Amino acid sequence: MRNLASLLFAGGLAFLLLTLLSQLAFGTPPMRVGSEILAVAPGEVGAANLVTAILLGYRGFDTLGELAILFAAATAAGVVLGRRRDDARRDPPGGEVLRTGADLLFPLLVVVGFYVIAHGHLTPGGGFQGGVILAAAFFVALLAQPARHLSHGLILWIEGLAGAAFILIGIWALVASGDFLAPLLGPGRMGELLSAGTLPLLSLAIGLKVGAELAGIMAHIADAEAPDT
Amino acid sequence: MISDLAVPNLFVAQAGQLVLPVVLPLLAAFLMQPLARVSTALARGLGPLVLILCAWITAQLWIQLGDAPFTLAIGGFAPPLGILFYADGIALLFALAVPVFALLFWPGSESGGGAGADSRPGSDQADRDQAARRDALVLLLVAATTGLALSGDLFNLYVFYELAAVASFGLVALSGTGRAQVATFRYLMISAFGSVLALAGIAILYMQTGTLNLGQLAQLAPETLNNPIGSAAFALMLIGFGVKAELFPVNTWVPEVYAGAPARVSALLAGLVSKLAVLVIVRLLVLIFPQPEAAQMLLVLGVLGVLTGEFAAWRAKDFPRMLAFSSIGQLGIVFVAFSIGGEIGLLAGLAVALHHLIVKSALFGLAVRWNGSLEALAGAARTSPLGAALFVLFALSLVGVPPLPGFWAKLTVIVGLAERGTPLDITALMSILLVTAVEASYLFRVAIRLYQDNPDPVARHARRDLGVSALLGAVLVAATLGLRPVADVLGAGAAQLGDRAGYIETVFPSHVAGKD
Amino acid sequence: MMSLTLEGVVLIGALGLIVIGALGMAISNHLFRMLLALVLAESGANLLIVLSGYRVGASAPILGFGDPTAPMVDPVPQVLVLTAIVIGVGVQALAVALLLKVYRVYGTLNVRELRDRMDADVATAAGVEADASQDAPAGERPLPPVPAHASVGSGGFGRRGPVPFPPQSDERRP
Amino acid sequence: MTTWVALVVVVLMLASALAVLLLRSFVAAVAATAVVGLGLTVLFVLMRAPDVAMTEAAVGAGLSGVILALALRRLGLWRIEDNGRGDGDA
Repeated sequence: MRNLASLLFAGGLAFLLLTLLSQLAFGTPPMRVGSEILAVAPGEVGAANLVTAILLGYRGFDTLGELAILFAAATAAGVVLGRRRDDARRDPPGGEVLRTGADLLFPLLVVVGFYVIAHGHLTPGGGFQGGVILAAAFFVALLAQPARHLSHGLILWIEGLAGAAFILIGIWALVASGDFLAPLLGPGRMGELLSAGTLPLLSLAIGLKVGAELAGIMAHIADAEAPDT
Repeated sequence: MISDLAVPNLFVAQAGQLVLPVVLPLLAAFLMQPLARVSTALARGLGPLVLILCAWITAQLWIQLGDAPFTLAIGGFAPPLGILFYADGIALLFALAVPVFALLFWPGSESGGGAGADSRPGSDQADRDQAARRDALVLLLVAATTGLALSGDLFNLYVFYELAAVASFGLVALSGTGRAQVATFRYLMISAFGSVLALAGIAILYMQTGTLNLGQLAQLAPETLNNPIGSAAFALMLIGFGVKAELFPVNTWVPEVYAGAPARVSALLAGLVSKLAVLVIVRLLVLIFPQPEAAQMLLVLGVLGVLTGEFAAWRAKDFPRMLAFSSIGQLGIVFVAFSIGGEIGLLAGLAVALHHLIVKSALFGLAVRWNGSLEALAGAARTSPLGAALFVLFALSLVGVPPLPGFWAKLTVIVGLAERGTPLDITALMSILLVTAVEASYLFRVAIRLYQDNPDPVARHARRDLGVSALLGAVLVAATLGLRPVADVLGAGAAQLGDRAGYIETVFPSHVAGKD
Repeated sequence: MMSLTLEGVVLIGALGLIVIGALGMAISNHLFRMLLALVLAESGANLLIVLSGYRVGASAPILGFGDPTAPMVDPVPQVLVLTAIVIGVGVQALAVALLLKVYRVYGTLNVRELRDRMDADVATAAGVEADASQDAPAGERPLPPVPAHASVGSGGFGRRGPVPFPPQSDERRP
Repeated sequence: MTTWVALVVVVLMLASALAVLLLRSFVAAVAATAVVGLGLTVLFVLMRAPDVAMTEAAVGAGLSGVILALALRRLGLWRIEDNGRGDGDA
């Protein structure tokens, strides 16, 4: 009965949204803000990847909020799961193949992660994507050798300092120019690795913070006790 | 691009510093856990210190920059491109209230509680970690709610709303009982579903207008959003942002969460966070959706909230749940008030909202110790006479007994409804009068029970919680005595809040009308 | 209703995901499936936002990446979606953490069983420290996938739960 | 051409989404969620959003799947075959 009502409701919702949204002119957006940003961003921010220019420049404050959300989620997960027990039941270590694979994969993923972070203002990619890859590297190591003691303290320091670095760069701009997170150091030569002012620095801070955050969450979940019999 | 190179000084009040009350708590929250590993005392003091600093900065800016609304472009990018903070009287008032209330209900110090952290066996390190996480989450909540008060960008509002949501999930789960975790999960699901709808609403708005800046949206709204599509977008965003504002269909999480969470967290959520969500909805209503359909939607949902909330409160068996349901009802009145529109509606809405902020926070402060069933409260007046007296004061104001501010707030709502006088308004008016009787019935039932004879009453209040409630009670009495100036200030705030043209003018001073 | 265009197809996909997700959250009777349904709905919303910036025949918003003369799609919604995706995964991870805790306490995630056990918990816990229930999950648990280690370490967990603040007894139940 | 690719992907995605609700095995349901994430990635590429596609591939199809699979193991739901205690009422 309840299911039937839900089905009817969902059907109604779908119909309503479809009839309303099909009136919208998808494919030809008005682009009031978009086209203006496309016009001025290359000169103002100096990043070839305009998505990164907006992510760290025009809407950098959103990005800070997003880092805070990820941090809040990791912290809340920590609150919920508590500190993990050192003698908690763990998965058995992965087999020889997995361990060897992990030993090969780990440095590769780390390098790729940092490459993606460092080139975020030039090509697709950037802090978040690189951070996720770093977290994946960490996770591969965890998977291969669950018993390896993960330094939770180190993760805390990385996530704390990386987040602080983002904000301090912003406050530096506030002191230097009167605007929080204003672009500093000049746009530089478009297309070079060291260009786009403070953007690569922000990208690095994001990458490290996201990586540490996600790694922390995964470690928490992975180290939660396995269900006992 | 960079506006002012001449005054690179943090110690001179400039609009740019208005980001600090948002950013400093974030910075402190990020550093809280590592710091706690180094020095517990330092970590414990950091939170209150930062909150005091934030309140000081906001007050300083308010005094020096005056009453006229001002904006602040983050990153120095010209208005529609970057993210904008918009500070009018109401925004600054809330930005000031956030750190103050967070300080009043700061969960950290359990000095008066008798049994501190030492009452439980468990490793010190784990306790310290947990305390640092809790402090970090409160700071994140402060940053998020301050941002909600100030931000003038639709998506930025969404980001801060999500931050407030995620931080409050963590705080609600703090009490660690199984029930609280289940309640938190349900809360998370409802909240996340609301976010999906809000995102869909934002997508529709962006599709229609191509901007996210509230000022520019207000400019474009009459021609692009005064149609069914605009109303649908408003409905989606109303449901989305309504989750935290305890709006009718999406408030099913409220009783379980407030009953399961630590009482001080409930005080913050019911008092402060819900008001900021309301402020967001009001801004959207005033600036972007002035069409009558939007107000009607709000009115209907508000009336439903009033009725369901108050009747459920009447049936509630324990103190926190009663407060939670009553909170749903009161916020329903807030929505009804704001739906009236015009200066009187905004004034009424602000009055009810601020009144509820003070009263409900204080009552949840009392619930720190009175967290059991209503029956267990019998005779509590003997052990805690001041607590019982305060409860009676707040109950009287909540019901709306004449000299107290609650009466004037309710009266303004009723006058506003009667003035407009459509059948829907009269229905709303009738239901408000009806629930006033219901409110009186259940609140006085509790009051009578407090003064019953009972040889074995519940424990007395900790000095700190009682002090906070007494302080808020004093504020209430002061507002009663100085009703005229308070009403004048609120009236000015309401006028600014409702000033659509003023908002646009402040955001785009020289009529940089964009592309049209 | 509309001719077959990329926008139309994607719009149907986005709405379908949102609606299927909403439906799943409403009717599934297992908390984990509810979470999966939420993931679907979030995907739909993200798709809708990217769609709102799509421009027919335009190139990606990266200089020197495609045809330099073509117009570019609106980059702003893409940024919003990047933010939304990361927010979504954070919320999802937190939800998983909550589920783990709920499962540890009650031994089930099935909505009906959960309700029964919460009621039973209230009935039996009169006067008993509520945390004690964490030690005694119900017997009918599924077998764990991992062969259990010999170490007996699960005894003390229940009493070492997070410290509530302020100190309070667990009597706020109806 | 891209429209047809998109059509196929959307159909596949919606079918997987329904499968998430209908499959009794949670492992299969998580796998279906990851398929939706992959479909989303393809659509983002078609809509000229390489950054979003990259993020979705890393997060939606990868990370989120890993977290969910990890949760399945910890929740004791990691079993391919259905043993009758099905929870898929949907």
